[in-house]
Amino acid sequence: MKRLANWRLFSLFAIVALVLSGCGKPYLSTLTPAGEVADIQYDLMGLSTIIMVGVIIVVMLVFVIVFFRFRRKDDRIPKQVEGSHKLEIIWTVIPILLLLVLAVPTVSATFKLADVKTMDDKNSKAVVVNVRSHLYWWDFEYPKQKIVTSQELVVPTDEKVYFSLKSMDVKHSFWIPAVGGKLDTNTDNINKFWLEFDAEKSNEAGNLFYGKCAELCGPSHALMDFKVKAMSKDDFNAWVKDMQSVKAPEKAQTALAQQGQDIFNKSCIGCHAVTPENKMPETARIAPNLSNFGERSRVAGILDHNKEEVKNWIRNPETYKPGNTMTGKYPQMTEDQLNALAEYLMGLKVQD
Amino acid sequence: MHAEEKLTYETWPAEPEKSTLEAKNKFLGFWLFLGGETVLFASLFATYLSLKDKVPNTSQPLAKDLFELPLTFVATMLLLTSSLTSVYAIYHMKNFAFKKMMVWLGLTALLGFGFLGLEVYEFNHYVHLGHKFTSSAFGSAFYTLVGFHGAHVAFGLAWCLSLMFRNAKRGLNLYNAPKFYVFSLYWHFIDVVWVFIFTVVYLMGMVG
Amino acid sequence: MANQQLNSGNPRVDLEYRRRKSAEEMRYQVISFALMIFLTLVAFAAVAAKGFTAWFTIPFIVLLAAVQVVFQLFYFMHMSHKGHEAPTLFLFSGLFVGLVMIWAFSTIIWW
Amino acid sequence: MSTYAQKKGFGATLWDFLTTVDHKKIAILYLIAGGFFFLIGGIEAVFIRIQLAVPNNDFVSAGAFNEIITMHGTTMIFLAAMPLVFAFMNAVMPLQIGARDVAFPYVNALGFWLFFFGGIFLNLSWFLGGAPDAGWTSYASLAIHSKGHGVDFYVLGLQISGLGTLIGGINFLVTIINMRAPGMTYMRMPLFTWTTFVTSALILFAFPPLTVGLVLMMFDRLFGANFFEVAQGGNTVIWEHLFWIFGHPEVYILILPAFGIFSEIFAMFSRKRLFGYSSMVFATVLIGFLGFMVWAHHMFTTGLGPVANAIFAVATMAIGVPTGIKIFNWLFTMWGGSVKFTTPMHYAFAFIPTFVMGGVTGIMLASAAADYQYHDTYFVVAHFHYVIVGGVVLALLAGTHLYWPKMFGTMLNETMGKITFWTFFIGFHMTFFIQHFLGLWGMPRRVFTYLPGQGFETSNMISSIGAAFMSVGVIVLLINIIVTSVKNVRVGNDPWGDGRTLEWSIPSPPPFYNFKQLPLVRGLDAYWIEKMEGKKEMTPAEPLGDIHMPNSSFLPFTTSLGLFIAAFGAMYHVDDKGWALPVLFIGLLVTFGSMLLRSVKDDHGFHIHKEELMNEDDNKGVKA
Ligand code: HEA
Ligand code: HEA
Ligand SMILES: [Cu+2]
Repeated sequence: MKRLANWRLFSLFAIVALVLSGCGKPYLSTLTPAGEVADIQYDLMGLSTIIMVGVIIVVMLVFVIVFFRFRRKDDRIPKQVEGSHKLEIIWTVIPILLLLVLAVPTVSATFKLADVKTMDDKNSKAVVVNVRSHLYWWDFEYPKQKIVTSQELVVPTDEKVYFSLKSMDVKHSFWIPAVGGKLDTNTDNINKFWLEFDAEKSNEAGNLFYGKCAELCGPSHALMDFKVKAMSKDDFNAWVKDMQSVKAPEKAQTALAQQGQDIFNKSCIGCHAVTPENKMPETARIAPNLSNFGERSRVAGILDHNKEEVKNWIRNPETYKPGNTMTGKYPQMTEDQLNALAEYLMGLKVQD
Repeated sequence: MHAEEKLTYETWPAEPEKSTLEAKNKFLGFWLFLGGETVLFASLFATYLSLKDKVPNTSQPLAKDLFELPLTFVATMLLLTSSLTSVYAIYHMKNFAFKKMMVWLGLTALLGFGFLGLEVYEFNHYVHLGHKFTSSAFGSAFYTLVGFHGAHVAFGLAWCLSLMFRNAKRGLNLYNAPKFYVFSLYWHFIDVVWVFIFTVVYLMGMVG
Repeated sequence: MANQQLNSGNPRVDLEYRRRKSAEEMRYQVISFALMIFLTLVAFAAVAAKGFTAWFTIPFIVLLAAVQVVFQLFYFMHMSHKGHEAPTLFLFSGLFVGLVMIWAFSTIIWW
Repeated sequence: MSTYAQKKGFGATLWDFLTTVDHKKIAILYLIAGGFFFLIGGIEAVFIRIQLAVPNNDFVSAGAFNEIITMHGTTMIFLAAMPLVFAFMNAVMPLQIGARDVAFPYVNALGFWLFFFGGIFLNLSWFLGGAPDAGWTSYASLAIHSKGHGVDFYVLGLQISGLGTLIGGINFLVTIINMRAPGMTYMRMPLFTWTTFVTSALILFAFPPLTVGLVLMMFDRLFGANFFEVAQGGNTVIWEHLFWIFGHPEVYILILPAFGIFSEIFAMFSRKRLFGYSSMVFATVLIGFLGFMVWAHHMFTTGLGPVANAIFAVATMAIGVPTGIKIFNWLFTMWGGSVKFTTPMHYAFAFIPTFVMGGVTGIMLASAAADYQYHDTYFVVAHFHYVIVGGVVLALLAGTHLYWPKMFGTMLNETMGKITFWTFFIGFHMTFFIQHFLGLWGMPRRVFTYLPGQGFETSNMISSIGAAFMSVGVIVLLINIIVTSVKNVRVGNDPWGDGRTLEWSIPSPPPFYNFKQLPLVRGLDAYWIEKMEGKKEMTPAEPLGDIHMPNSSFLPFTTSLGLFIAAFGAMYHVDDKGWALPVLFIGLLVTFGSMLLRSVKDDHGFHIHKEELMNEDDNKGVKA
């Protein structure tokens, strides 16, 4: 009876494991790596899993034999053995060897992933992004291109992109699961690392990856998502050009939008910039830059991208992201004002 | 031997601090406690070293602007000497010379008070120079490390005095002998910590 | 009892012997105190004499402090005496943990 | 004077427990208080699982969720697992080494009351404006940023209970070093005593960094200091280091006694001496030692640089070796033995594959470059519940069944015990196995909800159902305790029949002086040796004589109560409440007053005289 329950248990695991290893969305899961960093890490994960499964099998082997052979059947007193040097040497040395097999690639990968020499090289052409994390939103500055965007990171594929990370309030952590491991954005210092976005895999993922905050940072930590648009180098350059060409806020196209722009200029522009230039110092960029808001794929990083959600968000951000820093910083809006604002914001596009 | 036994000069054991099971336990337990205190102070030193001279703006004084040799030197001499006087006290304790022990303990306390007085003066002085507990991370770390030591001295003084008052009439016995001994261990430990404070905080602070 | 090995059967003789021994020890204590004062003086002097580089002075005064602490522990606190095995073990373990921490805080893992 | 062997009213019993300094009664106090906090932490866990059962759930709010996970982690680690471990240490260790009590009975009581008041203080936060919400790790930038008094409750409550743990640790160390029975050399100590010893040493060295960290945070939050205030030159990473220099040894503080309990169980119910005893001891010490050199593996993504990460990664992996030694020694203890599957043995047996799974994911986490992916995901949550629940909690449940007769004189029901085991064990794997995958698929930990369409739904549901199974197991255990306590069938010295160590050679529960005459220990598994020679009892090492016992005292209670009161004063002081400072001083006065009272009053304890002990014998003879 007991034996039966045990077997049922294990077959249950096996089935569950089989069925579910297919889950996990490709643009999100670490098990579908889409770039060099994620690949390195995936290989390490694979190697360690193989070793660990081996260890588990050996233990289970002895375990099962003990279970069947040495149950108490009579009142005999077994021989009191003290130990065995031979055996003990075996189970000391073999694990050491196994760990060495894991330690060597670990150390080499650790150094490889931390190699950011190119970044500090003034003459390099590598793309650098200054990531600044804020309570529940992300600010992305491209210092060489002199532009700023928020919430949606835009990167070229098939080349190393370098990141310089810092937090402006409390500690967060910058993570794009499918593309590579995370690095904390500290309040004290700048952390640096690189990622690479594979063109083919990006295509499969619809050029859109999920990014997340991975360090508890307050009530809305769970909602501090961002999106990554990976595009070919040419598209990226085009995007940069478009962004750079916007010197003044986009003109509103319709009357309603014009109305919205007026409201925006009165109530919102104190925090939100609508030009992509990085004129202000990073500490002054206290709310997401909205220059290309109309081209984004999420409102506030989490809501569907449509006018209704924009209005919902502005009406009461607190219900969507508890503890966010926008709540209460602007006057209550009427339905008409909300319509106007939504119209204006959705029209903010830099790419024609 | 029982703790309550009345003893004389002749029957007083060579190691009164360890002559009953309770005494042995107290002796060992206190040493272990000092092992823990070592880690405690190490944590404070580590914190201090990483926050040394970390101030928000240049108008605030740094270590090299604050510390002065003479004051630290006098404080050091007071505390070092008090370590010796407490050794004398224990010497007399082992010889069953209660009166002499009390005198030396009193001296120890006096020196301790002197040290504490200097520290109060010193802190007050720094505060006037703009080096406050709340003015910078450096300030917080400095006052916490040195203040923790100061609090240990203050606690030691209270301990010493209450031991002296409590036993003034009772004289020495195997119940209180370990208490005196353990107090002296504590006092030496405070001195050990101070040796590192004056070296790491003051002297290294002045070197830069 | 720890003092039993001293028993010669004649309490007076024992006592005399013990007193002499501890008086002698007290002399050592005073000598080590003098040395400690001396080490302190040297440390202060090294800092007062502004001539040395910090690269010399800092290791030097830390070394002096370490020596001085050894005096405190082994003479004033009798750590060299018998019956101090456990205290020694635990004090040094604590010291080890503390030093690892200080080492880590001040080298590889700071910016 | 002889307070034993008398039936007493409820008030008298209560007073007895409030003033007791007897290690066996303190053990019961730890068991009750720790068990109580385990239920609270468990209910919090159930709330977590309800909230996460479906996407976009609003069972609790985002803010409340953070409070719940923080309190779940903090309660489980500091107020449930540690005290329960302490319960068994107190109940069993002095008996195992043949001692009449611990070295400092008074301090033992003080340790308990400090823990208890610290725990109560922490949990009062629920009713006084909100619990701590910065995670059990309380990372500085968020903790300093956190509004209200939640984090203050965390800082002060842990400070008080941490003090209790520290003095408890010192007490155990001295007991083991100084109070072993004649013949009980270090290498004859039962393994549970050894793990108690190493654990206590870890406590001695690991708690001071936590104390310092908490002091710094308290100064920052309550007294205007700037340790973690970056604009003022502060540095938040200091907190991370101090916390983990404590935090990593802490997990070994929990697991080593669990290893100890299992070592006893394997040997007992296989009727074999522990395989490779000396290498087990060596491995225990080595794990303790290495435990202090790996803390930064929790900080791989903090950005310490590749050198530090590489060093700490390799050091961490090294811990797999001594742990493996233990696993195989346990397996080979059973090998060739005569294994009886009692309830404790169920737990011990199930522990092996479960803990190995948790341990090997630990090694995977130690691979720094890969940890950039695992860190702060459900993979880590799965890892540590596999080692903590699959290691520590299984050991505590096993220990409860194993030592219940020794502590209370009656057995828990075996059938119900096995029901608890199976529901808990199945529920456990359901809850946590799937979380490995959730983590790998990109689900971060500490999220109060997740959006639909990310592939997390089914697995979270399975996980939550598992938690329900675990609850059933725990409830069956509670019923078991009630039912068997009511029946109260008394048992003899060695109710399992396979006892090997000294605690099984004396009555259950033992008389308050434990051993009438200290036993003579002639080797490892002292009682087993005598049994094999056909004897029923230990050979005494001393003639029957007077026994010296400590007096009860109410002062441990008041000393701790004072700190409890003072903590409120310190906390509300920042709100400029007029009464705050006076309360602070009154609290401190109570504490220091109690300490002073203790030190000026001579307390020599009392003696049980030889004649009384002999009477005791006669009485027994009559009853039997
Ligand atoms: C009882 C508690 C306990 C125990 C015993 C362990 C044991 C181990 N832990 Fe775990 N750990 C935690 C509790 C525990 N841990 C907790 C609570 C956290 C999270 C804290 C938080 O962030 O909130 C954590 C987090 C944690 C991390 C950080 C992850 C992250 O946040 O990114 C790491 C990384 O290295 C780690 C590693 C290890 C290792 C290597 C062991 C080793 O000791 C395991 C050794 C055991 C084995 C390896 C199995 C048996 C061995 C063999 C059968 C021999 C052969 C084996 C091999 C050759 C591999 N743990
Ligand atoms: C000893 C430590 C310990 C133990 C035993 C547990 C036990 C459990 N833990 Fe947890 N856990 C932690 C330590 C522990 N945990 C820590 C340190 C964290 C990290 C916190 C942080 O991020 O800061 C954590 C976090 C954590 C999370 C992640 C939260 C998040 O990141 O968002 C989850 C989620 O599933 C979880 C679940 C559980 C479950 C289901 C159990 C179960 O095993 C619980 C089983 C117990 C019960 C089910 C008892 C219920 C009792 C009843 C129902 C009876 C009631 C009856 C009466 C009152 C009469 N725990
Ligand atoms: Cu760890």
